[in-house]
Order: sequence, then C-alpha cells, then structure tokens
Amino acid sequence: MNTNLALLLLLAPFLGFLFNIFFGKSIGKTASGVIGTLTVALSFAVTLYFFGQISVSKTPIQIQLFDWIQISNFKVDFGFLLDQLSVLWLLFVTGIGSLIHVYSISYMHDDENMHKFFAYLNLFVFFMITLVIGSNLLVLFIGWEGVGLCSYLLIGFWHKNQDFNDAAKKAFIMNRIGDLGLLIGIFIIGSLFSTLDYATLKTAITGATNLDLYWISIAAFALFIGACGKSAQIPLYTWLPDAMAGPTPVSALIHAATMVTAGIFMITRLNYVFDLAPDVQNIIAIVGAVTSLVAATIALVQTDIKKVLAYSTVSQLGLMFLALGLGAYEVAVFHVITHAFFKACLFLGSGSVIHALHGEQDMRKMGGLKKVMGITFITFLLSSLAISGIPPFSGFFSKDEILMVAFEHNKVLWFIASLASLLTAFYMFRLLYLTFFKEFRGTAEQKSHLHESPSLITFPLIVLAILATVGGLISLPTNSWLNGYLSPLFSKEVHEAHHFGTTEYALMAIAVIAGLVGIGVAYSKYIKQNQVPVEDAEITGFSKVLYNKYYVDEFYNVLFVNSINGLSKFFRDYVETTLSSAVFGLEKIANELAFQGKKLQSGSIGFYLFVFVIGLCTIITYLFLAQ
Amino acid sequence: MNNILNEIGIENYIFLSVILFSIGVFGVLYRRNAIIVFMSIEIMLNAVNLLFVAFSTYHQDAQGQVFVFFSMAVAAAEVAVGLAILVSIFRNLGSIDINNLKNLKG
Amino acid sequence: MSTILIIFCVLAAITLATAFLAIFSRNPIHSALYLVICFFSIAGHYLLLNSQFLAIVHVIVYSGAIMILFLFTIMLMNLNKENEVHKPRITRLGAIVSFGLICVVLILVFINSKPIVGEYITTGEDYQSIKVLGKVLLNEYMVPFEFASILLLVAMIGTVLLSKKEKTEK
Amino acid sequence: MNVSLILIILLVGAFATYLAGDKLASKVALLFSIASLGFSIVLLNQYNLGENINFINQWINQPNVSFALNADGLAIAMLLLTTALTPIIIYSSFGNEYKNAKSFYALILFMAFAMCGTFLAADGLLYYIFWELALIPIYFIALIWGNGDVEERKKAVVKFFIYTLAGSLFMLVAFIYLYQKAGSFLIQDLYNLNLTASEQLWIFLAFFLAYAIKIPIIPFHTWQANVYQKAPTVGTMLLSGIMLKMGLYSVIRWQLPIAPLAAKEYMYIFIGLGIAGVIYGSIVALRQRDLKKLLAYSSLAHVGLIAAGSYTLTIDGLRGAVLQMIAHGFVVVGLFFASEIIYRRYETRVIAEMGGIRSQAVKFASLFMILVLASVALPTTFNFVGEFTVLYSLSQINVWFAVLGGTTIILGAYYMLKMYQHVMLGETNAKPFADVTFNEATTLVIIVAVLFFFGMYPKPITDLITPSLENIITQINRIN
Amino acid sequence: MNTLIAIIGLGVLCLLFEIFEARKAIIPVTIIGLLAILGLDITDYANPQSYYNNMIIVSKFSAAFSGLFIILTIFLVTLAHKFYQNNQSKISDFIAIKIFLLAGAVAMVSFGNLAMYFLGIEVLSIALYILASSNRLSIKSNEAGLKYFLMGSFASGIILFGICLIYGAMGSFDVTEISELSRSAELPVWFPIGIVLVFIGMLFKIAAVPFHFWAPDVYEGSPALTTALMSTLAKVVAIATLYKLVTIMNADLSGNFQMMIVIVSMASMTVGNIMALRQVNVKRMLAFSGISHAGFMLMTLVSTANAAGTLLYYTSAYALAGIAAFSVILYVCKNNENEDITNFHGLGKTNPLLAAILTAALLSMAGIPIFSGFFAKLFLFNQTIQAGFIALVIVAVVNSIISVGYYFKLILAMYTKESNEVRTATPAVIYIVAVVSIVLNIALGLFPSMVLDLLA
Repeated sequence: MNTNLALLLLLAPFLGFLFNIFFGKSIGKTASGVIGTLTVALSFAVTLYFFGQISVSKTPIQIQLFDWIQISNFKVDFGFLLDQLSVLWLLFVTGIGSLIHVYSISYMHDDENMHKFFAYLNLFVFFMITLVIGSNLLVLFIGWEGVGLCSYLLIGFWHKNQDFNDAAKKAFIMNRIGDLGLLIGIFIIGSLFSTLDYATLKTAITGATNLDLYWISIAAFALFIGACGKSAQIPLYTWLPDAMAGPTPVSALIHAATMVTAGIFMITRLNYVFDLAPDVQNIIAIVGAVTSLVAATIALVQTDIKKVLAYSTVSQLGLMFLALGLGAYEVAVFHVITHAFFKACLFLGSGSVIHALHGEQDMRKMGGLKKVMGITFITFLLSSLAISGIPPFSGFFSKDEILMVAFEHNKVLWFIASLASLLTAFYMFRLLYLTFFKEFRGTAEQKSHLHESPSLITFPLIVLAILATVGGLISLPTNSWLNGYLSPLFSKEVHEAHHFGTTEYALMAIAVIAGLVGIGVAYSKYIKQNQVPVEDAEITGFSKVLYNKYYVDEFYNVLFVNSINGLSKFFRDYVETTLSSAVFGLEKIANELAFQGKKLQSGSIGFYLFVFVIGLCTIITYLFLAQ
Repeated sequence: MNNILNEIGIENYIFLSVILFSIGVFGVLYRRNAIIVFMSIEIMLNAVNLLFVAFSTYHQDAQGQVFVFFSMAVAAAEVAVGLAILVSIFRNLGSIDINNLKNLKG
Repeated sequence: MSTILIIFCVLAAITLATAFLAIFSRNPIHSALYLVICFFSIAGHYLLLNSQFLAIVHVIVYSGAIMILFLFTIMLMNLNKENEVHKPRITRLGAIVSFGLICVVLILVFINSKPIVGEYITTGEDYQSIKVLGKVLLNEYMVPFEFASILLLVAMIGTVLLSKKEKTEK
Repeated sequence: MNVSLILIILLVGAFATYLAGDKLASKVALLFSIASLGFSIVLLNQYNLGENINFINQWINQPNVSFALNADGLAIAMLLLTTALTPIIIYSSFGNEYKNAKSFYALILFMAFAMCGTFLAADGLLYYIFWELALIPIYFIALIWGNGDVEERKKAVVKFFIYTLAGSLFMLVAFIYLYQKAGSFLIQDLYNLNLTASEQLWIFLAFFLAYAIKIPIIPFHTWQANVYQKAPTVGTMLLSGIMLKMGLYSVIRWQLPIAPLAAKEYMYIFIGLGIAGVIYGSIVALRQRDLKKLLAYSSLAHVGLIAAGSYTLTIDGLRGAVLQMIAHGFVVVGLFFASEIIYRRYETRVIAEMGGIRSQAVKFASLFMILVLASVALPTTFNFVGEFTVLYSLSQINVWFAVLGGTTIILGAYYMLKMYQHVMLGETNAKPFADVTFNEATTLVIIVAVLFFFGMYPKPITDLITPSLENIITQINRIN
Repeated sequence: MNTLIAIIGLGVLCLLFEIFEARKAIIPVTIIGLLAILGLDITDYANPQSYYNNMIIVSKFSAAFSGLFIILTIFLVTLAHKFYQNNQSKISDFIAIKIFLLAGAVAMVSFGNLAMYFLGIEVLSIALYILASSNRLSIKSNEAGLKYFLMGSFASGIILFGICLIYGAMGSFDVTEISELSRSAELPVWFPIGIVLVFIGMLFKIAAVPFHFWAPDVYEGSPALTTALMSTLAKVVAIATLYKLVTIMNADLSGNFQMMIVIVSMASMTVGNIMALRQVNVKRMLAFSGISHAGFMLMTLVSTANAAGTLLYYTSAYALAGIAAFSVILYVCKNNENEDITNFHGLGKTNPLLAAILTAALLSMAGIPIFSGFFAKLFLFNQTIQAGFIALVIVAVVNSIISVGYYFKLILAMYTKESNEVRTATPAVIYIVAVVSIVLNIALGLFPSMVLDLLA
C-alpha cells in the first residue's frame, strides 16, 4: 500500500510530464496545464496522507524497489525513505508546486510551448520528489541532478534567446561544480561506511566508536560544496540571479521555494555527519553569513525586479546556511518553509506585475501599480513584511531564531546576519515602493494595458500570502511544533525552547528595529524624497560596484571561463598540431631519407659496384680482420 | 712426381690470383666502355681459374681442374649473352658507354 | 730462387702487367690484344702447374673463342678508336680505392691466416692427365657436365632471342 | 551450440551482403546483423544456464596456436554490445545513399565479425588476428565513403591505419615473447606465467602502446579527431561505438592479468594518463568548430576515464569501466547519428552554420538533448552508472583522482551544452530543418531506451560481467 | 633428380614445338607438363635420396622448394600467354628459357656438389639476363639487362672465388664431405672466407643491402613479366639456396657472422622500405619492397635450427602475393609506357575484383592478417625471438610499419583517385592467375600448418 502510494506520489508528475510531452500539443494549452496541475496536486494529496501517517506513527516508512548500482563493498538500492523531514519537504514542494502550476496556467497562456512548460515543471516536481524521498544519497543524487536539468530546461525555456541559453548553461555548469563536490562526498562516505543509505549510515555513525574524523570532515566539506552549488552560496551563487531569465513561475518554484533548498535538505539529512565535523560547520556558518550579507548588498541597487528577488533569495539562503553551520538544523528548516511561502509569493507577485507590464522587469519603469493591482499589492506587501522580519509575520519567527542562535555562538556572525536583515528590509521596501507607489513611469501604451491579473494568478498569491503571514505559527519560540516534529531526525537534542530572558527579548527587539529601520530608510528615500534609481550609465562609486555585483561574474569569467577557453584554443591550435606533427614528423624524416636515398640510387653501375666492393671489404674486415 | 708448389708455394698463387682479381675489379669500376668491362670480368674469372688449378695441384686432385672447365663454359656463355645484349644496346643507342645508361635511377 | 719460381715470377709479372695494360689502354683493340697476352701467360701458369690439357683448352676457349668474339664485336661496333672521354676524378678515385681496398683486405686476410702446413702432399698419382680428367668429368661430374650443356643452350637461345627480328615488328 | 557460430553468421552475412547487390545490400546486412543479435541473446541465455559455449580447436601445430573462443560474461557483454550496435548502425544508415552499397555493408558486417572475434578470442594470436582484421574494413569505409577533401582524408586515414598498426605490432612482439615463455598462446597459459618484474614492464608497455593508440589515451590520440571527422558517420559510429572498446576490453582482458606487477607498480602513471585525457579532451572539445570533431574529443575524454578506471585494478574500476564502455558505446553512436541527421539536412558539420534547429524539429531536439544529457552522465542514464562506479574506484585509489576525473562532469557539461546551444538553440534558422524521419526517430529512440533502461536497472549487466571481472582480479592479484 | 630431368626435357620439348610450328600448344602443354612435374616432385618429396655421386641430393627441403618454384613457374607461364601475345614468333624461346631457368632453380636447391650449385646459379642468372633485356627495342630493357648482366657477372666472379677458396680449404666440392671436414678442428682460413664470399654473392642475388642497387633499376627496366619472375621466383630461389648453403655446409655461424647477418638484414629492411616510400613506379616500388623482404628472409639465417619451414612459408607467402600483384600490374600496365602509380587510379571502380586482389596482395606483403604474409612474419619473429634477437625483431616491426606507408599509397591510388582511362575487358588468364594465387595465399594464411609442417 505504502509502496504503491509512494510510487503514485513519485510517478504522478512524471506521468504528467510524459503526457504533456507527447500529447500536450494536441490537447490544447489549458488542458495540458490542467493535467500538469492535477498530477502535482495528486502528489500533494498523497503527501498529505503520508504526513498524517507520519505525524501519528512517528516511524519512517522505508520502501525498497530494486538493486541499482553495485559497488564492491556495498550495493545501492533504488528505494524511498519517507520520514518527518522528507514528508515535510514534500508538503511544500508539492503544495507550492501545485499553486505555481495553477498560476502558470494563466501566466504562460500566451506561450506557444505551454505544454512543454508544464511538462518541464512536472518533470521538475518529479525529480524534486525523488531528491526528497530517496532512501540513499545516490537516489538523492538522481533528483539533485534532475532538478538541475529541469532548471536548465526552464531557464532556457525561451530558447531562441541565446542570452537565456547562456544563463541556463551557466546554472547547469555551476550546479555541476557543486555536484562534483557532492559526488566526492558520496565516495568518501561510501568508502568509509560501506553504505549510502541514510538509515544504515546513521546507525553506522552513531554506533561507531573510533571514526576517521579527518575523512569525515573532508566528506562533509565536499558535501557542503555540493550544497553550495545547489543552494547558491559563495562562491557558486552567481548562477541564481542569471537564472531569472526563465519564466517567473520557474523562478518562484525552482529558484526560490524548492530546488535551491535542496542543499539545506541534504545537510539536514546528513546532520549526523556534519555534527562530526565542527570545522566544516564553522565554514558553513561563515559562508552562510557572508553570502547573506554580500547578496543583500547587491540587492540594494538592483533595478530588475526579479534580480532583486534573486539576490534576496541568495541572501536568505545564506541565513539558512548560517543556521545549518551552527547546528540549528530545525531552525534552518523552519526558515526554508517560511521563506518558501513568502519568496514564492513575492516572485509570483513580481510575475503578476511583469505580466501586467508585458514583460517589463525594470523597476525604474514601474510605479503606482497599487491602484490597479490591488490583490497583487497586498499579497506583495504581506510577503515583504514577512521577509523583513516584522512580527507577527512568519519571517519574523524564523529569522529571529536564526539570529538568536547566531548570537549564542558568535556575535560577529550575529551582527552580519542582523545587518543582512536590515538591508533585506530596505531593499524589499525599495522594491515595493518603486513598484507600487507613486506614479507609473512606463510608456503610455503600457499604462493603458495595466490590469489586475486574472484569478488563476491571484489565487495562488492569496494562498501564499496567507501562509507567509501565518506560517510562523508552526514554530513559535515558546512552543515549537516543528522542533518536536523533527526531533527524531537529529542526534543532538534539539534546542528546546530558549529560556526567554532579557537577552532574547532584546535580540528580538533589535531584529524588529533593524527591520523597521530598513523600511524607514526606504520610505524616506523613495517615498519622501521621491527618488528613482538612475540610469545604468549614471551609476557611480560604490553603487556601481554593487550594481555590477562586485564584478564577480567578470572575475569568474576572466579566471575560469576565459582561461579555460584560452587553454582550449591553445590546445587546439598548438598542442594538437604539435602532437600531430610529431607523428607526421617521423613520416617527414622517412620521406626526407627516401629523398636523399634516391640520389644515391644514381643509376651508375660504377657507383653500385663501388658500394658492392666497399660492402664486401667491410664484411670481410669485420669478420676476419677486426678481431 | 714432385709437387710443384714446393717450389713456388700456394701463397704466391693466392696473392697472384687476388691481385689479378683485384685488377679485374678495378677494371670493372674504372672503365666505362662496356666491352672493356666485360674483359675485366673475364680477368676476374681467370684469376679464379688460376687459383683453381693451383689448388688442384695443392690437393693433387682432378676436381679443381674439372671445375675450371665448367668455369670456362660459364665464361663463354656469359660472354655470348653479354655481347648479344651489348650489340642490341649499340643498335639502339649507338654507344656502349655505360655512363650513358643512367635512365633507370632514383 | 729456383728456376720454377723465376718462371712463375716472370709469368706473374706478365699476367699482371698485361691485365693492367688491357684496362688502361685507350684503344679497345689494344686492350683485347693485351688481354690475349694475359690469357696466354695464364696458360703458361697452367703449364707450369703441369696441367697441359687445361692450358690448351684455356688457350682455345679464351684466346681462341672468347677473345675473338670480343674483337669481332669491337670491330663490328667500330670501336677501334680512342673514343672514351676523360673520366671524372671521382670515378678514378672510386676505382682506385676499391682496387686498393679489395687487394689489401684479401691479402691481409691471407697473411693473417695460419701459415699452411709446410709439406705439400705429393700422392704421386696421376690426377691431371686427359684420361683422368675425362674420367672424372664424365663419371663423377656427368650431371654437371650435362647441365653445362643446358647452360650453353640457354645462352644460345638467349643470344638468338636477343638478335632475332620480330616478325610482327616490320 | 557454441559461440563460433556467431562469427560464422557475420562472415556469411558479409558475403551474402556482397552478393545481394547494391539494392538489397542494406536489408540483407540488417537481417544478418539482427540474426547475430538474436544469436548472441541465445548465447547469453545458454551462458546463464551454465552450458558450455566455448570453442577450442587446434589450429597451427608449430607454433602452437589454437582457434579458441571463450565466452565468459565479459565477452558476452561486449558481444552483445557489438551485435546490438551493428544493426542499429546499419539501420541508421538507411537514410543515406551509398555508392557501391554492397561492398559498404559487407565491410560493416565483416568489421562486426572481426570485432566479435576480438572479444571472444581466448588465444593470443587469434585475438591479435581479429584485432588487426577489424582495422581493414574501417580503413576502407573511411577511405572510400568518407567525406571532405580526398587528400586530407587519405592523410588522416592512412595515419590512423599506420599508427594503430604500429601499436599493435609491438603487441604482437610481446605475444611472441610470451609464447616463448609459455609454449602456447592460450590466455590461460599466459595468465599462469611467472614473469619477472622487468619482463612484465616491457610486455605491459608493448600492450600499452597498442591499446593507448586504439583507445586512444593521450598523447596517442592525434589520429582520432581527424578520422572521426573524415569517416562517413557509419564508420565513425563503428569506430567510436565498438572499436575503441576493443582497446579498453583488451586492457582488462589481456594487459592487466598478464602483466599485473607492472600495472601495479606504475598504476599512478597510467591512471594519470587516463585522467589527463579526460581533462585534455574536454578542454580541447570546448573550442571545436566541427561537430564531429567535438564529439571525437568528447569521446577521448570519456575513454580516458574508462581507461583510468581499468588501471585502478579494483573490481569497481573494472566494472565501472565495462559499464561505461557499453553506455558510451550507445551514447556516442546516438550522438554521431544526430550529427548525421543534421548533416543530411544542412550538409555541413560546422557548428557555426547551425543553430535554431530546435524550434523547427522538436522531436529531434528532444532526442538529441537526451543524448547530450546521457553523455554528460545524468543520473538515470546508463552513463551515470558507469561513470559513478569508475569515479568511485578512482576515489579509492586517491581522492584527487576522483576530483580530477570528476571534472568531466563539469567540463563535459560545459562543452556538450555549449555545443547543443549553438547547434540547436537560438533564433530559428533560415534554412528549413525537417524533423526526424521514422527511421531516424526509431534509431534514436532505441538508443535512448537502452540508455534509460540500463541506467535504472544495470543489474543484468552487472551480474553478467562481475564473475568474469572477479576472475580477472584474482589473476591480477596472483603475484604478490 | 627426376624432377630436374623432366624439367629439362620439357624445356627441350618447348624448343621442339617451335620446330613443328605448334606455338599455340606450347603454353598449355607446358602447364600440363609442369603440373605433371609437380606430381613427380611430390614423389621426390616422399622419397629423399641422393643421385649421381651426390651431385644432386633430393631432400624434403629441396623437394618442397622445388614444388614452390614449379608452382610459381606455372603461374608465370600462364601469364606469359597474354604477355607475349604480340610476340608469338619468340614464344617458344621465352617459355623454354623460363623452363630452363626453373631447371637452374631446382638445381640450386638440390645440389650436392658446388659445381651443380654454380652451374645452377649461372643458368638462372643467364636466363634472367636474357629475359631482362628481352625487349630488344626498349632502351630501358637493354639498360636493365646490361646492368644486371654486369653486376651479376661481377657477383658470379665473387661466388666463384668463394667456391675456389672452399675447394682450396677442403679439396672437394661435395657438400657432404665439406660438411664433415668442416667439423674437424683445423680449418684453413680459406674456408670461412670462401663461405663469406659465396654468401656475399648470394646476398647480391637476393638483393640485400649493400648489394641491392641493381634491383630497382633492373626491375623497372625489365619487361613486367620478367620483373614478376625476378621478384618472385628468382628471389625465392636465391634465398632458399643461401639457406641451404649456410645449413648444409655446416658453416661456422660464429657470433660475428650472425651479427653480420643481423646488420645486413636490418639494413635491407630499412633501406628497402624507406626508399620505397617515394617511388612512383610500381615495379620499382616492389623492387624496394623486395629488398626489404630479403631483409626479412635473412632473419631465418640467424637461427637455422628449424627455420626451413618458416623460410618456405615466408617465401611462399611472399611469392604468391607477388604473383597476384604482378598479374594485376600486367593487366593495368599492358598498354602503358610505364608502370607509374597514376595508371592505377580508379582501378577500384573500373575493375573492383582486380583492385581487391592487388589490395589483398599488398596487405599480405605488409603482413596484415589473415593473409599469409602475416603468419610468415609471425613465424619469423617467433623464431628470431626464440634465438634471442629481440632487437632485430623490433627493427623488423618498425619496418613493417613503414612498409604499410607505400603499400597503401598504391591502394589509395586505386580507391580514391578518379580513373583516367577506360579499361577494356580483362583476359581470363589474368583473372585465373590472380585469383588462384591470392586464394592460395589466403589458404596458406588459414592453414599455415599445411606448408609449415612440410619441413618441420
């Protein structure tokens, strides 16, 4: 029963994918959209069932399907593990997935390849489910690469534009760099523990006495690199902003709510490994904090509405990694969930705006949309408040927990994180003000077409906004349902409710104040002073550095892309020809010898006989006189 | 009958023969007139014949001399064929200078 | 120095000298004549070695047949004049070098070799009269003798072949 | 029933094809190749039932040479690869018109014959003979039916022939040397030899030269790209799909067990060369202008990894190598066929002249995409299974090998996606591009299906090859 | 012995046919006669003994090689049918000379006395001089004949000198006696010098470096059929005789002597192959190829213990491939002034069968399996490695690689170039010879024991 249901859960989106690929075109756009949506919704329903079951029984469901890969010292099964973590993840993957599918029916309706879009989305959900419910690291890896593929396909969905294709390729390749790390981590774990299965691994680690901590640390670090790639952390984050080339629902689903959290999922999944590698945890924490700050600063000056959100996502993911690094896995998970709600809402909202403006993404050409796009505005506002950490919105609770944990461990990290949240509040409200307030700055033609989006678009917005508002309830500081739910996963005792003393309240207050300051500055700048970001060419000073994302892309280009291309050219033009001519060189030598030899073959009998005699004398001398 | 080689010594015949043979070789290399070259070859063969006879005496054995007959037969046959070739070249080229025969080379 | 040795030396000198002259003389006719003398001196050697029959055969075959053939050809080709142009130095050098080399090398080899056992065997048996030679030739060496005829036959056919006019090529 | 029948089928097929005449040749060839596939499946079945399908017969008394065919799991796996790819390749060529088709298809079958023989031979000399025989048909296929300028093609093909022949002749010398020691060419006798370390080294190197050129391992690869480019696509498929595997197979079957000491002693060097091939091939592939050349360099990279896996001397390495061989065989055939499909429409292989095909040929774009993804070893494709196992075995030797070898998944993705982007994506091409025909589609779909099936369920193959590989590992470890 | 007598009888018969104006019958009768003689030879093989005071020793070796010579002669005579089509008046002479040449060849491998050996080699040589210059009106043919004659006589002189020294040392021409005497401790130095001089003379005959210069010029200049004869039959005869000389006289194969053979062998292979690379005339190219093959064949002499079978195999493989190749060359070049590679352009299209045969022949010469050339090289290498001459084998291997370069030049010309002339129908004779010889070649490859065990 469970096996069948799990298969249904997994295969429903896959069937949707197949159906849409083969018949999507013929059955029409709406129908293909509906089928796509229904399959994901079906998965969601099954997830709900499993959620109920797990909540009650509290025992993970293990499903083995078949042997997959045989390694000398262990075997990898194709199997599923449905436990608290995976079901939780499934909930928002399929849940938000369903909502975004609904949204896309309308959003993508004008696109001629809509069936393909749904096919890819379904495929993505399929792979995401695989990633989450896999019972071992290799099945996770299937999903891991699979979602990367879908991300590639969807970023490059409008494949006629080579810039988009470049972005897609970049995303895939940077993901692959991480994937290599993940693979290395898998190799080390495999050879250390002779298993890749989570459950066995956990027993092996917790039961073992003398573990090879050195190699475990290396494994953990390698796995972390994998997570970095997928979850867009420094130094592998640059693909995520570029990934905004894809349609907005894609950004919402893949690049905000689900796929990019795979890294967090994986680290949480293997928390017992990471717990053994405190050095790596420190690195994770530092990387997370730095990423969150760097991304936030870049987000400050971006003018593309989706870019801002993208950097915001990077920044928020950084916060989650901070939590992971500090061992507060459940906090990170909490933030993943709330972030999924509000960021998905924000992206979908921005999509709604872009939809209304027929593809315009530059905030400098927006403004005043509050009046025409009421629902969008309100949901957007709620989500912005949530991300800015204003109570009682969900973001407040999750972010506050992170900050609190950070404060406990390291004040510097706390400061960085707080600064990042202050900046978050600022840029989010900058975005909000520039988009929805004041007068419309676009063309008249655009203005005449302004409209609120249809209900298929607003419905998911509303649902998500509600979730973004109330999502914090699942883990209140004093009474955390989430912590209890997840506790079987962690070897360490979950941080039970903090002793709520003055420090904690003070921290909370600081966080809120920081958020409010950010909002306030944005208000004064964009509402009071009525500023609009200047044109690209006029950006100067540090803003320019920020606007150009610290020139990291250029730096990477010079350091890696150009050098490798240069190397390729060098190899192609010089090394290959040299190697080739080395072989031909022998031929040339032989030919030259032949050419010289032909001169010897002069046709003169005298010469021939002369050589004859010389040869004869040499042989006789050698045989009889040389002794 | 006394062995005449007691008086002369087989070495002397060998040296004589070698020198004569070498003269033949020299002639083959030195001259360009094909007929003279033929003659030089005859000198070489005769040098060997001489040595055969000397060895025949040395061994007191008739076979060496018999071999000289064969050698002569061979020489005669070679000369016949060689001159026939020569004549036909002369008919074609009007010359028997072997230096003119360098069409085949390379 | 016994007379025989003196005779040998004289004959050897004649042989070598005429052989040289045959090669050096510019006129082919002269060459041929020198060569005839050379062959006669070689016949002298044969006589010295007491092989009279061979000496006679030698004179008949070489001086009588072969040299006549040469002379005939020379005259046929009208080569009885000094028509050979000056030889390039390299040719002469090569010839001299090979002459020297082959001479020196072979003589050195023989000198280096063990000296021959002093006593020359004298069986006293007749081994080179016509009778004995005939027996050896026609008993033991019957097959080679017959085969020599094949050799001559081939040479004959060949000569005819090379000189015969093709019927089709008129 | 014994295994020699498969050789007979293919040989008879070659003659029958030649006699069938130009019109029928392709069909007859397809028929015989399918028959051979069917027969190899029968063999597989018999092998699994434990029946004796080996064949041995004295051939030459002095020197002692036997006509010995030994079909163990490994050989049967390679046999299946050959007999499965041959019909696919023949079928795929139905879209082309070849002059003198009867010779063309006869040569293909003959080559399949020789390759099957190479995989089956259990006698060193017999093996060598098949090894060389396989070279001749491909030489003519590339020479006569190849494309591009005749002079350049000649140059490339002759270089290829001489180069590979050069390598294999040294292998022949090694075999003769071994024969002197063993008094027989039979593989078992060669395995049982007790050679000194220096003898092993020389023999290992002689084998290495042959295999390094065939596989190819850098720096012996210079023939590859040019020949792949110049050969007709069918030839390229045969070369890259099966023939390269002959070299890799031989490493496992002959080189390692016969000279294990040298293999162990210098393991790092040879693994290093393999990995250098991975990186070098990938980097060179980045900037290729010609589609087939690019695929050739990608092949270089992949086989480098396989070779590195084989030289780890671990069961994982060998198993991964074999799996990857099979997977690569299929995917590379698919990729070259894709390039042929483009060529049939655009008559060019220059990447710069392509682009914007996807919007015109959706089916083709999807199938091509899948092949590209399989080539970059996306999980669920067969290539992933192989690549994962190989990389795992490398990590067991030294984790840095795995890291460096693993760059293939980054660089591979880079050049393949770049290629795909410029070939298929972008603004709709002005030149019309008809979508795949039924023939083309079936060919690609079969390949894709195989890749996915074994990607998810490689167990049949793993189970088939593992006992033989374990045997080989035992042989490798016999001297310690 | 019977074989030899029968061959001579057949030769005389040929001449008689001329007298009786039965020219048309000459070739068929000769072929039938040769086939009968082949049967005779087989009985000889089964019944080895010596004849006429040891003048002729029929052994398995001599019988096997005689068989090979007879087969080659059959092919050559068959080809002659076409080749001398326009030369009917002389056909009996040509055929008779060829038959006598065969007699010389048989004498050379079955001699029991140096007199027979010398006469045999002279019969062979003189016949070849005649055949080389037999195209009387062609200056090239004349030149070839004269060159061959001059140098051949020179070499004969050397051989004669060598025989003389052997006689001087041993007092006998009988090889059995010589062999026995050579075992005694005290040997005059004349004997080894004599052996070396004879050896050098034979090296000239098989065209080994540095005595090879005549070969390309003579091959090129001679009429194609004669070239075929020289490169197949004559070379095989010479090497077989050389082998027999070295083995039967129990010559002292000291280390130095072997080293000399090794060096000559290496030099022949290398020079032959490298020089062949830039040739445009096919006959000339095959001449150089023949030089390199001579080097290969010489390898048998470094380990004479069991090399007879190998040598027989190698020579059969080489000669059959040569016959096949030359029959195609005869066809292609019959209307052409020269035998340049350009004449072969497009043969793959105009006459695929003959192109395939030529290809197979060249592949066999290059040593590609399954052609017998490969096995020949294999056995040779095997033997040589057994004798411990790995360096020689390595050089041989490198040379095999080089040789592919020029063999393929011809193959490429046939298959990649466009034909520049229309080729008329081929005479059946050429087809028959080409097909039979190449089939024999491949059969030898498939069943090497067939030949190998003859002299095991």
